[in-house]
This record gives sequence, structure tokens and C-alpha cells, in this order.
Amino acid sequence: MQRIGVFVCWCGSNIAATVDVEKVSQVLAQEPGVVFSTNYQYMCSQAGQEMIQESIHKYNLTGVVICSCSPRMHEATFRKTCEKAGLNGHMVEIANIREQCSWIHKDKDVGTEKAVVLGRAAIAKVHLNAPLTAGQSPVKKRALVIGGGIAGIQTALDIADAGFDVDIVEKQPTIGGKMTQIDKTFPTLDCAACILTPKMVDAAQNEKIHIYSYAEVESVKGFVGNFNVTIKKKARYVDETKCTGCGLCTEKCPQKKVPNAFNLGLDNRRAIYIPFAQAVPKVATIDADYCTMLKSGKCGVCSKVCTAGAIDYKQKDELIEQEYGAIVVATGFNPIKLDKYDEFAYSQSPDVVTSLEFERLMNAAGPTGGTLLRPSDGTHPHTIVFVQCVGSRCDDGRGKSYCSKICCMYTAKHAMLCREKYPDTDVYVFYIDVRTPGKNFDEFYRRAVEEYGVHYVKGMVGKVVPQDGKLKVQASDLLGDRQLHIDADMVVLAAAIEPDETARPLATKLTASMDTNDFFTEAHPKLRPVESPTAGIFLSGACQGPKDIPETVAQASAAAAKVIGLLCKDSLTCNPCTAQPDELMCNGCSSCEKVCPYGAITYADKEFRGPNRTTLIRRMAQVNPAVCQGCGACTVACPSGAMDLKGFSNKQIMAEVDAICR
Amino acid sequence: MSVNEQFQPTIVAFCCNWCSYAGADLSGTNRLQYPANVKIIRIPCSCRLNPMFILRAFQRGADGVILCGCHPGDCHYTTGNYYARRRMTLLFSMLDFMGIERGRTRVEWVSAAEGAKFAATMNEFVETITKLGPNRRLEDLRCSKE
Amino acid sequence: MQQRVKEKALELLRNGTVDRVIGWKTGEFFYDLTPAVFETAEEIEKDFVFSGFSGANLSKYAIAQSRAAGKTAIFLKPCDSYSFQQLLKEHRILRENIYIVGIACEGMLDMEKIRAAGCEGVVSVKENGEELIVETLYGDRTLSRKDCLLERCAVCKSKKVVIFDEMLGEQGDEQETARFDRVAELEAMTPEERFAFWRGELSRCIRCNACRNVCPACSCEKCVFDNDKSGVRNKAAADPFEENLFHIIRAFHVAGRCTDCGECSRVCPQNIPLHLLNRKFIKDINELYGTYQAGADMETKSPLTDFTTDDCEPSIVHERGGVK
Amino acid sequence: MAKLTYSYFPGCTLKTKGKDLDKYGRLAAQALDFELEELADWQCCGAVYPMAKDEIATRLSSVRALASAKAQSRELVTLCSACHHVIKRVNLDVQNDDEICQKVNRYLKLDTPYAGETNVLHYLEVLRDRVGFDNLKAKVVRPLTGMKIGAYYGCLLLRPGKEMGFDNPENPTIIEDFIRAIGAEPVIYARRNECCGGYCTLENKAYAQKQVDAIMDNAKAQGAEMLVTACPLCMYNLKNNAADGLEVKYFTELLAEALGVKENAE
Amino acid sequence: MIDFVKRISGVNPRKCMKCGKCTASCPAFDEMEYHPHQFVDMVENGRIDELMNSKGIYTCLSCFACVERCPRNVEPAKVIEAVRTAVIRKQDGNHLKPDAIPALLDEELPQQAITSAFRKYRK
Repeated sequence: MQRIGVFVCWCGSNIAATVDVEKVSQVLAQEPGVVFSTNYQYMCSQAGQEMIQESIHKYNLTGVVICSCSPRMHEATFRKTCEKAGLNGHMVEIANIREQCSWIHKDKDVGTEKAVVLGRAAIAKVHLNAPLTAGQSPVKKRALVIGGGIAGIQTALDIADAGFDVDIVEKQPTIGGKMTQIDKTFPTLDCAACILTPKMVDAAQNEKIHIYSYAEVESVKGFVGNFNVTIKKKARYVDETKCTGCGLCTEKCPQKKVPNAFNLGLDNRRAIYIPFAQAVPKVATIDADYCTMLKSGKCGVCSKVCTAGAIDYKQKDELIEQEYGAIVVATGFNPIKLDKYDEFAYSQSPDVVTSLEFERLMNAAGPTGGTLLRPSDGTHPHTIVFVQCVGSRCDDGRGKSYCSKICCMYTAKHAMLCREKYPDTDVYVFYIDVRTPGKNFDEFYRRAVEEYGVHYVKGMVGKVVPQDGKLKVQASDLLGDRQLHIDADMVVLAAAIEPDETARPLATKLTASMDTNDFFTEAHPKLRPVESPTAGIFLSGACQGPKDIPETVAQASAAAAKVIGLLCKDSLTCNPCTAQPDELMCNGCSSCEKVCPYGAITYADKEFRGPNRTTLIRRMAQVNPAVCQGCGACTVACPSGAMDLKGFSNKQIMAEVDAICR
Repeated sequence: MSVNEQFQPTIVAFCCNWCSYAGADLSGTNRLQYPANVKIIRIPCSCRLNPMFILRAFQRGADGVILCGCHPGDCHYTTGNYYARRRMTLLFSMLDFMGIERGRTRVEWVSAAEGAKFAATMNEFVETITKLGPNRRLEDLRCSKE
Repeated sequence: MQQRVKEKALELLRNGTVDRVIGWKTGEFFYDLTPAVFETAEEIEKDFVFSGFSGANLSKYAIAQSRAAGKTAIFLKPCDSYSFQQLLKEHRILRENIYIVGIACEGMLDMEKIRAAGCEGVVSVKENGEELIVETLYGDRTLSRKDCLLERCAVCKSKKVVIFDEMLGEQGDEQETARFDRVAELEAMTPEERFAFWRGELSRCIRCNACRNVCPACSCEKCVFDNDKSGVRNKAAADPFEENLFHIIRAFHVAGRCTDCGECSRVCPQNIPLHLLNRKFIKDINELYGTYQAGADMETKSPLTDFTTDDCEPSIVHERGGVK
Repeated sequence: MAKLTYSYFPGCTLKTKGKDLDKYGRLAAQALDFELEELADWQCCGAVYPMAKDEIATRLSSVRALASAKAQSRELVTLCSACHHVIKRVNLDVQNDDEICQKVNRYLKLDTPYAGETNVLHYLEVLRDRVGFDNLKAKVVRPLTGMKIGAYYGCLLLRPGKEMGFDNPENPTIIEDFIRAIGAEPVIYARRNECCGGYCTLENKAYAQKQVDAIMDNAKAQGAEMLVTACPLCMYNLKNNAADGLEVKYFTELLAEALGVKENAE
Repeated sequence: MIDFVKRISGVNPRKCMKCGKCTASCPAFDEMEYHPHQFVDMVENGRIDELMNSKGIYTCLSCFACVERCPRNVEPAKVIEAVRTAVIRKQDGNHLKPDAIPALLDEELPQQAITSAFRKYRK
């Protein structure tokens, strides 16, 4: 039997005006187990707290009930008070007789009666309370950033800046991501490379940052503070430590007909390549799908010309194991494939391009050296039609239901740049809605219309017919109530963006949740936007949802701040109110595991002593207290009642029910 | 027993810690009145509510039980209320199937900002239950009439 | 078929495929077949019976036997195979230790119905295609087999054995049945009528726990009703309400896991139609969350450990079907 | 392997104005070793998919055809685009719309109710998914080498794409693959899935002509020397409403030609 | 009438986001006084009588390009078919009279065209 002290607070007149506090403390004194009951003007005051502490000593209290304001207000305060007096904080229960009693009732008798019931419920619960100690788990002071685009780079730089080691895993041979392919950035029109490449160099030169390029995350084990990650470095057949990036091999390689992925296949590169001049690390990579030496053993030109002796045809994939305290996902996005949208004739004419391809066609380092030329015949286009929302806002199974967010702005940018560089071009933009929330964004769009004379047409393109060297565009102009027929030279499609295809398998490895569109879900959509619900996993950039560069960078730094906050700690205090299975009752059925949003539950085979000295192997649920957040979903999913929640156990809640209903 | 003026129902409200309990606090802070018949039990999340607790409340004399949680999509634990929603739907349907008055059980999503909604919901619920009268059926289900 | 099953049991044991066989043996009466584990050919020769009265679902016995040394053979009728696969899905059975013989099934017989047809002093029942020859102390009677099926067989949901190593007889298919008709009938009643119905039924419950003990889904290591820590432990009911609580909670615990094998009602000594509670859950699940058959496969998530963001609200219970 | 036999629904037009489509289709089937067994007592499919969800009577003839194929446990093959369109979609209605399914069965009073069990295939789908274009290629004796042929799909085979499930509705390839298999060179042109003006030809010839001219211009500009189609109505429009059109043939005629059985036609 | 059209077409006009893709895809644009996106809008906003009196409902080719390309799955062509059905189900609502047919025929016209014209324009 517990020895319980009851402390009824007046809260000045806040409680005392509608609740007879004296009576409440008297009635509750009669409850079984209550050895002391009193009331006081302000329990949360210094004097009130001292009174509680003295009583704990004097009456040898094993449990404390405080009838006062909401636990959301002072539960933490009173727990600390009791802990200082040597009583476990979880032996304190609060009866909320202010917000949920005195403030909502006018009749003093009614208020008093209810306060007594609430007090009884708290007493009934304390009887079943047990001291809880939060576990501690150490924190490995190293972070992993998955994805080396602008999001990953920014996060890594910020974490490194705070003095922590951080590794970037990038699947491409170079970091930089999508931003390296972009020409200019809205709304300032500064060049993407000019602002990105210094950051790439910073990352490469930072002692705290290690870049695993051409690498992937193979497996992830562990939990917040203690992740154990296996990274697969794919064979690039070039020794990174020896290659100087001189590029001689990429000039001499006889295999010239490899579609250049960096330029989205708009031109060709060699089988050994450095994606672009500012690549980091600036190391050559052999494309095994095209290298004659790797395929047939005949060639070896690159090896012969390499003075550094860096070529290694026998290189194998390499597995690296590393421990991390935190993981940041920055896997980014891709434009969707357009094979289901061939009314735009994307597969039928090279002059129908995606916006990202258009970036390359406008880029000074692109396949046309920055002069806008038609891919089909290299002539200068005079009429260009831009189509927005290609695959965005679709509810038809072909595309994505969401707005891709960045297309309105980059299309305005493209249209504006076309008109600026080539004033002789006619530029049409077909839109459903122009969405430009953002600093200086709408002004930017208006400039495209007003100063640059871009024809914005409210409507959609229905059909593109390549014929006689032209693209016959059939479109609607809803405001003019007419159908337009435009003979265009180029059509540019603002394709919807979707999460990178590596995101889904990665989410599985991380037990991080995703929405139906494969974007990572955040722990709370408003209040915890850069954290995954899985503790220790953070989100940076477009992997969480479509984002432009400023938003991506902001989120990247926010994720970094969260990581730094985690890595600063030597150990993590776990939530003490965690789920705990009773091994004797667990069926091992996995029901609980399926509803756990945190992946805190795992299964292991355990030996049990059976009858007649036999041993039984049984499959048992195990909760990782460092990961469990104590929601209790598992406790109800469990058919045998083996799973219970500390601090809110079945018996405790039922005791409250009984106390209220009796 | 017929419904009379004196009948004071016992009502148990399970509130999730993050939204609805805070919403209940807010209705207190704003001094929005609702009957004292409602007694709140704090649980971490609506998904912590075991059907057993509801039946236990009825067994011990409760006349109505209501569960309040975060709005779907706003769960502090991301998905808890989605599970709760299914569980309660099925449980309530079963109670209805056994002839228990539908009005005795209810789920309402109340955010931390919806103090007014909390008070209004409770006023409404108490009224419903008062009209239904004391809960006899669940207690009496087994005892056949003479 | 009756002979083939027995021969298969003998064959598997004799050729060393398995070390024991889970099957049926005669109890006190010829129609009172109970599950049994046979370890020798002699035992099988002596006691093993497969007949129209082998209604008992053996799948539950695989939990313990799959953990015994060596291999165990089990005979599964179509509906039993769903239970078996559901247990497998819940990691309760070690599949590698079990050899499954699927049995095509024409439905199992209900002695009550034979008696209800006016047969007293029944000595034996012979199955002859669609006919039953009932030998009684007062002479032979011929009954139509399909009139004497167990309730669950009369509305059989599937003739398909969903998991097996070998099959005796023809594999069948899932089928449309009227198994929810009775539930729908009850749903159409007024709450007062439903209440009266269930009061009439449940008041007969003697808490013998037969339903729990036979149920393949009720295979918990320790039942909440036997468990001190659960807060609802009770062996015998302390107050009348506890019967209701017991049956509601039992149905809820097996919701999404119950394969509708009908064993609960078959064994109830008081003839309470307990399966209606389970079917109500199944019907609701099918209607609200999409058709789901527990045990039909190993992958589909159980509806209670799954959700969609646009699930219906619990208030649908109040709205459904207007004022009743 | 046993010879594949399909139930075959020719449709009205193929018995009269569209005889060529049917005749060559049958010859080619023989050459390719599958059998088209014409359904006994088939009735006109109605030519148009019912215009409203509550039309039951117009669905009945399709269901009769489907049910009779089911009775023979065969897949149902069609050649005419319109019949294919109607029968395929009615079949989906019976599968997915309980109300339609119930009403249709109530009307028909079949021995066993029909619930959409029959699989509906277009002749081209038989070539692609059952025979296989590679096998077809192997059986070609007179490849149409050097011919530049444009496929004209029209509307009925492709749309609505979700229901017809025939091919990518915006970038179909099945007829192109077919053209390749018979040794000719397919010409891709964007208007191959734009409407020929079919239904308006009765009332508004000028409008149909406009549609057809745009299609022909596009096909010619892309280098086509001939068009093939699977639809009698498209055939009529393309042939009769073009100002200066290309030759148009049924795909079955070319198929029979390539298989060397065209002459077998009387 | 509006509910009738919605029911027999199965179209929910509220799904329309007014993007104009249907109207951009329509081959019969020049032949109609109202255009596909307007059909949908008129059903949604109760202008059903104007639509029923429109000649344009007979010039729709039922080519389903609008159905195929609509990003919101609204299916404008089904609205037209439903409106047309509603018109021809009315007394004397037949658009095509049997007497008019022979004048329209020629040698090669497949009967498919006639049957479908009857089915589309007449009870």
C-alpha cells in the first residue's frame, strides 16, 4: 500500500472561489492510502513546494497527488519538487481542478464534488504508479547526410561548422545535384553555378566533411544516437586518391557515343568521364555499361594515357561501415517521366523538351554552349510554347496530385530569359493558375509579362503535332473563349517533380514514413517540419516536398540545427513512459510492430523454460526505449494484452475509470 | 427508470494529451462552461484507448463515454488517431449491433485551439445522455426478464 | 475420401515424412470426433477417423506441435487452412516443421440437425453422396446431406485450401454465400429487438470458455481474462455485465484475425450464435474498409493494423441506416 | 500445343461494307494457326457504347455475346474497333457496376448469371499477346519490305485508356509493331490518334473532311505512303472525305498479304 | 435535371479545376457554341437548359480526347452524352428523323455510321 500525500491548491481564488478546498482535502484524507492531506494558497510557490518536500520526509510519502491547475502547466514543476525530496517524479499525479473544474463551474457544491472525484481518480492511479527512470543512451557524434545536392551540402556545411564530423553519401560521381544543371536562379537571375560551386568546394575542403561520391546507403541499423550504417562505394574503376582530374583520359577514350546524362542526353560523352568541369570530387569515372575494356577486355586507352596510374579495371564495390548519431535525408527530386503525356509529342520530336533540358540548352556549359538552338536541326527557334502543370495537379492516374510548386517561377524565368536574349522570339506560356507566393516572386512574374512581353495564356495545350519542321500546337485560351493554333519551333514542358526513386527503398531502410507520393513525412507538419517521426532522422530539401532553392537551403540549415542540437548531447534521455511487453504473454504475432509509427518494436527468438525441463523458443516483441515515444498504439493492437504502457498502464487507466464511475 | 429532472449522468471523457486535453484546458481558461458530469481522463494518444476501458466504464456505471483526439492528420504521433478511428468505428458498430443506444458512445476530434468546440461538444453530449437516461442495457444485457 | 485420409496419415508416418499426425479420433460417441495427435501407425489404425463429423479445426494444434521435435503432418479442410495461414502470418507456427495435407470438403455435419430431423437413438450415420443413411435404434432413415450441414458449411465461404503441401481431392474456389444474411437481419431490427435478442442469447452463457479454447485466433499465450495484470481478469463472471464484456472483447481481439471458421458456435454447449459477433466485425470491415479475408494470404495488412487517411468517422455508426 | 480457338464477334459492318476486314482476318488466322469461331446468333453490338449509366437494353446484346463466349470457356475476339469498344466497356460495366450487373442479368435470365468473366481481345491484341509479333514475323512469307506505312488508330481502340487498356493512348505502338512484323516500316505521326470525324460524316461532311485532311497532311508530311486502320468507319472517312488522300487499307489485308494467303480469297 | 445528368453520366463537375485541357484537345471546337470546359461549368452552375438547346451537343464526336486528357478525371464527353440522352428522351426530342436518313446515304457508308447516328441522336 502506497503512502500518499494529497495537496490541494487554492490557486489564490482561481480554485478556491468555486471549490471548497478545505472540504476537498478533508474528504480525500479519508481515501485508502492517504496519510496526509492539506491545502494551500499557491502550491507552486516556493513555500508550497517546500511544504510538499517536508511532508514527503515527515510522512514517508511514496506517492503524491496534487489537486491544482492542468498538468500541462506544472506537472514538470511538481515532479522536480518531489525528486529533490527523494521521491521519483513519476509517483506524482495531478488532479486538474482548475481548468477542468473551478474555471468551468459556478456552483461551489458542484465544483467541490467534481474536484473530489478528480482527486480520487488521481489517488487511484498513484496507487498503481511505479517509479520510472528514463534511460540514457549515448550519442555517436557524427552525422550522415544522404544526398549531396544543395540541401545535403548546406546541411553538411552547417553541421561541420558546429564542429561535428559529417559524411555525405552521393550516388552520382559528383556532389552538386540538380542545381548544377540549372542555368540561372529566380527571382534574382544570378547564375546557379556561381553560387553553388563555391559551396561544393567548401564541402570538399572542410576537414570535418567526408564525401562518399558514387556511393549508396546499403543498410541502416540502430536508432537515434546510435545508427550503424553500411555504405556501398560503387566501383568507378578509377583510384580516387591517385586521379588528378586532368581529364586526359576523357579526351582520349575511343567510346564517344555515350549519352551524356549530365546534359540529359542532349549530347554525348565518353565512356570515362568527369560529369562537368567543377565536379567535386574532380575524379574520372568509368561507365561500365559502355566501356569496351570492361565489357570485352579490349582497349585500355585510358589506362595508357593516365600518368597518375589511377585507372583500375579490377576495382570492386566496397562496403564501409560507420556509426552515426543522426541521419539527414536529402535525396531530392526528379522530373517525372513523360511517356504517358505524349499528346505533347515529347517522344516524337526532339524539339519538345522538359524544362530541365531547356536549362541545359540555355546554359553556357551546356550542349549548345549557351546559345538556344533547336535540338532537331540546330536552328534558332522563333516561337516557343511553354506548358505548365504537365503531370502536376493531376487526379487521373497519369501524374501527381500535388502542385510541384517551382514550375510557375522557373517557367517565368525561362520565358523572361528567352525574351531578353532573343527579343525576336514569340513566347507563350499556357497556365492553369500562376502561383507565385514568395518574396519578390509575383513581381518577377509580372515583369515577365509587362516588361518582357511574354504571352501568358490561361488555358492548356491539348495536342502537339510535329509536322514540316514545326510543332503545331493546339491549345485553349479560356479567357478569349477560343482555340489557338500556333506553329511553334519549340515546346517546353514544365514536368511535375517527384521524389528520387531511391527515396522509397531508403525510407524502408530507415523505417521513416512516407506519404503516398513517396515524399518523406515530417514529425509534425507545422511544428516539426524538418524531422522524420523516426527519432534521429532529419529531412532536408525536396525529399520532404517540392521546394525551390531558398526554401531548400532554409530547411537544410534547419535540419542541421536540429542535428547539432542532438549531437551536442553526450547522451539522450529517453522518454520514460514507454511501451513494455510482458514476455510471458507475448504471442510474437507482430500486430504491435505493424502499428508502431517509430519502428521501435523488433522481434527476437528467446528461450523459455517449458514444462519438464524442456526449453521452448518463442518469438518475442522487444521495445527499444530509446525510440519509443509512448503513444500506446501497440497496447491496443496486442490481443493478449502483453504490451502495456508505463505511466499509462491498463490497470492505472482502469483504476481512474473505476474511481470516476463508482 | 424514466428520465427525470434529477438524473445526473456519469460521463467519462478520454482526451489525448496533445490536442484534446489542451483543448479542454483552453475551454477552462476561457471560462466556457460545461456540466460537471464530464470527468476527463488523460491518455497520451487516442490510440491508447483500449475498448476494454470503455466497457469497463459502462460496467462501473458510466452513462456515456466520449473519446477526444487530435484531428486526423494532426496526431502528435502521426498516425495514432487513424488507428483509433478504425477501432472505435468497429466497436461502436458492435455495441449498436448488440442493441446499446448509439448515442452513448462518441468520438470527437478537438484540437488544442478548439476550447469552444470542446465545451460545445460536452454540452451536447451531456444533453444526449441525459435524454437517454441511465445506462441500463449494458449492465442488464444478460439478465433476462422474469 | 474418408479412407484416403486415413491411408495418407498412415503413409506419411510409415514412410518417415513425418513423426506425428494431427487428426481426429472418436470421442464418447461416433459423432463426437475430437482432435488428436497420433505418433504411431497402430494408434492411427485404431483411433483415427475422418468423416462428416470431423468438423473440428485442427490448425490451432499446429502451434504447439510445430515446436515439437521432428515433423508433424496436419489435415486441413478449406476453412481450417485459412486459420492455419492466419496463424502462420502471426508467426505462431513454424512452417518448416509442418506437412500440410489439404482436404477437399463437401461440408461437415451437424448432429443437432440430424436429431432435429426427427432421428432419435442414432447409432451411425453413413454418407452416400448427397444422402445420409441414418441408422437408428428404430430403423434406418435417409436424409439429404445438405440439410444436415453445420451452419458454417451451409454458408461456406470457400472451398479453396489456401496453403498445403499436398492435396487430397479437387482444389476449389472462394464462393459467394449468404453468410452475412443473419447479421443483416439483426441490423435491420430496432435496437430494442437487437437488445432483446442478445440478452436472450448471452444470458445462457455459462462462461465455460469452450469458445475461447477452440478458437484458432484465441491462441494467446495467456488470455487477458486469465491475466492479473490486464485488470479484467475473471474466471467466472463476477457480475452479469462481465459476460457481455467477455464476448465483446473476445470478438474485438479477434477482429481482423478471425477467419470465420465458425468453431465458436459449433462448440458452444448453450448454442449461442457467437459467430454472429465475429461476422458483424467482418461485415463492417468489408463494408467500411474494403473486403478482407483473414488468412487468405500472407501479405495483406489486417484492417485493424492499417488505415487510410480518408477512413470514415465513427459517427457513421449513428448515421448508417437512418433511425432504427 | 493445342490450336487456340477464340469466339469471334464480327459485327454488322464486317458482314457488309467492311467485308475485307473480316475476310482477310479469317484467312490470316488460319495461316497463323488459330481459329476464330463465329458466335452463333450474335446481334449488333449497338455500334455506340451506351450513352448513360442507366441504359440497360443497349447493353444486352454485348452481354449475350460475352455470356455465350463464357459458355464455351473462350476468349472473345473482335476485329471492328467499334464492336471492340462497346463490348469491352460493357464487360467492364458488368464487372464493376453492381447495379448494371444485376439489371442485365434480370433481363437476360441466363442459366448461369454473367458477371464479366469473359476476356475480350481485339484481333491486334491476339497478334501481340497470344501469337506474339516475333512469331508472326517468322511466319511472314512476303515481307512488305520498303513500304512506309502510317498506323491510324482513331479513337475507339484507345480511349478511354483506363477502360480499354489497349495501349498507351497518347503514344500507341501496337500497330507500329505490327507493321514492323510484316516487314514494312512504320511512320509515326502525331495525328494517328486524333478523331477522323467519324460520327459527323452523316450530317456534316465538310467538318469530317477537315479532320481527315489534317490527318492525311500530317501522315504525308511524316513520310507515310499508306495508312492502315482497324475501323470500318475510319476507313470510310479516310477514303471518301480526303481531298488528296493516301491509300488506306485494313490491317488484316496487309497481314494476309504478308502471310501469302491474300490470293486465297475468292 | 442537373442531378439526372450527373447521375447518368457519372460525372462530378466539381472536380473540374478549369484548366482548359478538354477545350484544347477538342477537335470539334469550331463547330460548337459552348466548349467542353463550359459544358462542365454549365452543369455545375445550373445552366442546363441552355446546354440542352445547344446545337453543339450533336457535333461532339465522342472521340473521348477530353476524357483521356483531363487531369482531374472529369470526363466532359460523358456530360455531353448524358445531356444528349436527356434531350432525346424528351417528347419529340429526336435530333435525327428516320425520313432524313436516305438523303444522307451513299454507297460505301458503313451501317455502323447509321446505327450509331440513330443511337446517338434518337430514342
